[in-house]
Amino acid sequence: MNVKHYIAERAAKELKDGDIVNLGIGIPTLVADHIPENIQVFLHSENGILGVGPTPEQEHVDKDLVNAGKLPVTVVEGSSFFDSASSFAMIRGGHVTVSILGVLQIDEKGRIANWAVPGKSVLGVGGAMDLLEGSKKVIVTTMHTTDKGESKIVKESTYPITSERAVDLIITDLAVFSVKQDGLHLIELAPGISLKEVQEKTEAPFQIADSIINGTEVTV
Amino acid sequence: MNVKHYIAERAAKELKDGDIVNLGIGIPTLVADHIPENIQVFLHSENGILGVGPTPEQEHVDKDLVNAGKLPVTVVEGSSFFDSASSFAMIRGGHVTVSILGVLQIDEKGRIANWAVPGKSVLGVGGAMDLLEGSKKVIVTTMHTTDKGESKIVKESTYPITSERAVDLIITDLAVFSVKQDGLHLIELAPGISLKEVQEKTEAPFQIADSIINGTEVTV
Amino acid sequence: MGKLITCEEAVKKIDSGSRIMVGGFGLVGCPLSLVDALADSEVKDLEIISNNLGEPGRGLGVLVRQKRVKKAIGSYFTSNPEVVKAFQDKELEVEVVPQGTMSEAIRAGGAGLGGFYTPVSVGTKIAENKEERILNGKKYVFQEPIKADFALIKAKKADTLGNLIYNKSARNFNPMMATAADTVIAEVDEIVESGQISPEEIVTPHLYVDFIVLSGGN
Amino acid sequence: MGKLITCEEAVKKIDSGSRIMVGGFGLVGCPLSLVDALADSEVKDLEIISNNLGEPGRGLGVLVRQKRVKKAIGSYFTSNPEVVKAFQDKELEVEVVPQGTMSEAIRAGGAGLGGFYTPVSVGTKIAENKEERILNGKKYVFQEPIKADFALIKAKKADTLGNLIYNKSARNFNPMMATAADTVIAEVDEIVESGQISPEEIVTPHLYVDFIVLSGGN
Repeated sequence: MNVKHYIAERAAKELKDGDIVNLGIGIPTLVADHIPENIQVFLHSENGILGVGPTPEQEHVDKDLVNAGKLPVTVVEGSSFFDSASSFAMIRGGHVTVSILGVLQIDEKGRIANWAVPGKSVLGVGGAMDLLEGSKKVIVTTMHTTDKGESKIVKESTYPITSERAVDLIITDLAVFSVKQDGLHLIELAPGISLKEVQEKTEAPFQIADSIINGTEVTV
Repeated sequence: MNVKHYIAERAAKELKDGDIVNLGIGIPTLVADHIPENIQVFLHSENGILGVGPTPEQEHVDKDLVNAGKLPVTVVEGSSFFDSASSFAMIRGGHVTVSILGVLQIDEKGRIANWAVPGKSVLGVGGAMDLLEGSKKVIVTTMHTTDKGESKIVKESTYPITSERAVDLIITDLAVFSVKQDGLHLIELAPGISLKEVQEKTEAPFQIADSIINGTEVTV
Repeated sequence: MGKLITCEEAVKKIDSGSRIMVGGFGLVGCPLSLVDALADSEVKDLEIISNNLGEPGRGLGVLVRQKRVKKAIGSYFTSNPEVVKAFQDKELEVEVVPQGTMSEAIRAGGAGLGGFYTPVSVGTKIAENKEERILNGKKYVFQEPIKADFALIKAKKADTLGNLIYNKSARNFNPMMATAADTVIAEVDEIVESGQISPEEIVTPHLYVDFIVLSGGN
Repeated sequence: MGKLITCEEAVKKIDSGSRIMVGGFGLVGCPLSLVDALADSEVKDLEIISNNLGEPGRGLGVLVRQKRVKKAIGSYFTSNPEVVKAFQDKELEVEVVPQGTMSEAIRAGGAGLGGFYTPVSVGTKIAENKEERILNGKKYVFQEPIKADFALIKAKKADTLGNLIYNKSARNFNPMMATAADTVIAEVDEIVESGQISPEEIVTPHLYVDFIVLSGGN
């Protein structure tokens, strides 16, 4: 399986029956393909849809029906449409259960940067800050390192942060970290990945769950 | 004609084609019966209706369709229903053209009291303050004096005011006053009413329009 | 998902001392079956957020008569003389908020805002203890958001997921209250299959609704 | 009432230097016929409030290419490289507002509020010049309402009075913008007789709509 799909599949396992889920652009979008069959979740799109369905065949594309990435979508049974103010009231008001977002960097406190590049003028933020602030739970899905091999999980972010709010879970191609009050906790290694590799490729300090130290950690 | 209907009819003459109109309880409610046939106005009810129609016959009463006075109403063609927050957003946002309200007292600046009695605890305000604050134009319809013969148009209100905002026009059974920056201006006498009577029954000071002084004032 | 429960099961979730929003403009749009079930329960010391407190012995007026209401927040209580009497007898605490400010504050509660500035009530007795601020040359008062432990609302129709539509002027405070409480229980006249209400017509999307009860059901 | 006019008549009402809200999320729900008519007019120095500025040479992107836009307020301009270039060349002033804060600020403008506190953007670069305040132990930033001289919006259907309904995700910013401008011009695909849209379904009541134009009409 493609490594991005591996990350998406792992993230999908965090979802529970009845969850209201907002998926960001990139790997998060792929999560929709991996939702376990025994649960029903509802995809929220901040441009005003609850109940986003699969991508339509070319001949069924409706120009008035797109997701927040401006890509054509469909809707499922029981869906609803609403205006942007109502949509963000849902997000900011804590009515979205889980948001799964992409990132540029994550700092040692679990705060993320995913909207702006340092030194450049800011010309776009979209709904990133709203989702991070308002969602009950935030999961980050990302490649562990940049294309240049640099750790994306850093002591201090070199990019402007998106929110003071830390995310709850970080899922990469190498590992899963839980974010707690005292920082990052490595709770899971991807299949075939060693603790040593994660330690080498992670700039930020992190604690290691007992299950991994004892070698009893089992990949889900 | 009943004197209250006279006041209501006079108020109805202030309305213009296309106006969005909110009618308070009491004499204002009667205005609906006197809207000139050559204009179309739309009645707004703050409990969530645009396009209120006449009172239904008993057998057509719908318990879910009432006005802000909790009395059964109907709706006209092109009406719409909305929630209370949306309804008051219309009012506060200046989208209601004219509100016609009843009063307990009016002070010399044209500020009204119509919600509370002095010395007593306040147990109700409803939408009175919102309507007074937000409506583009506010017309007051009232008997000139109380049942005891005391002037309702006073120098200083003995009742708590409803808003710092002065009303625009005061229509009583005796006269019509326009409210300007410098206070009240008597602009019209009711048929058969003398300037002297209005002067005797009005506690607040007011200026007199030239047309009345010259005797050229013609009742509409 | 199974959001459908009985009125009795619904009120069992509510403890004494709870802060409860109840929809309706007087009796219109008030979830009367849920209120009746509350009246048959043992809960007391309730804080009720509702535009009014019903009529004597009707709607929320029943709870007033039973002395189950400790405090009421609303815009107009004068229409129920028993509320006035309970207040005078110091059995009931009352907080009066202008109707537009109240509906906006409930919306703000559901929308995660920290508060807002409204021009309504500036310079009046109601604003006496409120923060006043001049913005762009105009006076405003600060209003905090209003939230609750429970919202008991009334809709015309639900689908099985919990999407709601309302009936005429019975809509009033219900859609905002659906957004502003930890647990939202909707009383409806009819339940249809999911997909039977047009996505364009849905007023309250299902994410706001925790439980559904049928009017007259028990 | 006669709210129906042509796109040409509509844009004649707009002077250079106007502050204009334009509906849409990208091209979806953008009143493209009105934007085209603006492109054919002589107006310039416009201040545009819209989530984006279209795509290169499409939608509002046409006005950017024609250098008619002096300032833009929105949430995401990066998707049009010509906007980025115009900004770098100092031909275009840009103000970025988080999407939820922007939609709420437009709603607040239409609702007569003086501003509100939102937790979104606290502690970020975007909040650097904003008033921060702690309310009930949580940090918020103050946001002023957003209003405009004109709103150009897109709906699916109008009745002759000006009541509007929208289509799917093309609703987005349009209903709020309809409330927050001095003059509101709605571009629609279809006009029906008054009474042909259910009172329960109407999203924008006619009191918000000053003029109606037909999509593709001129």
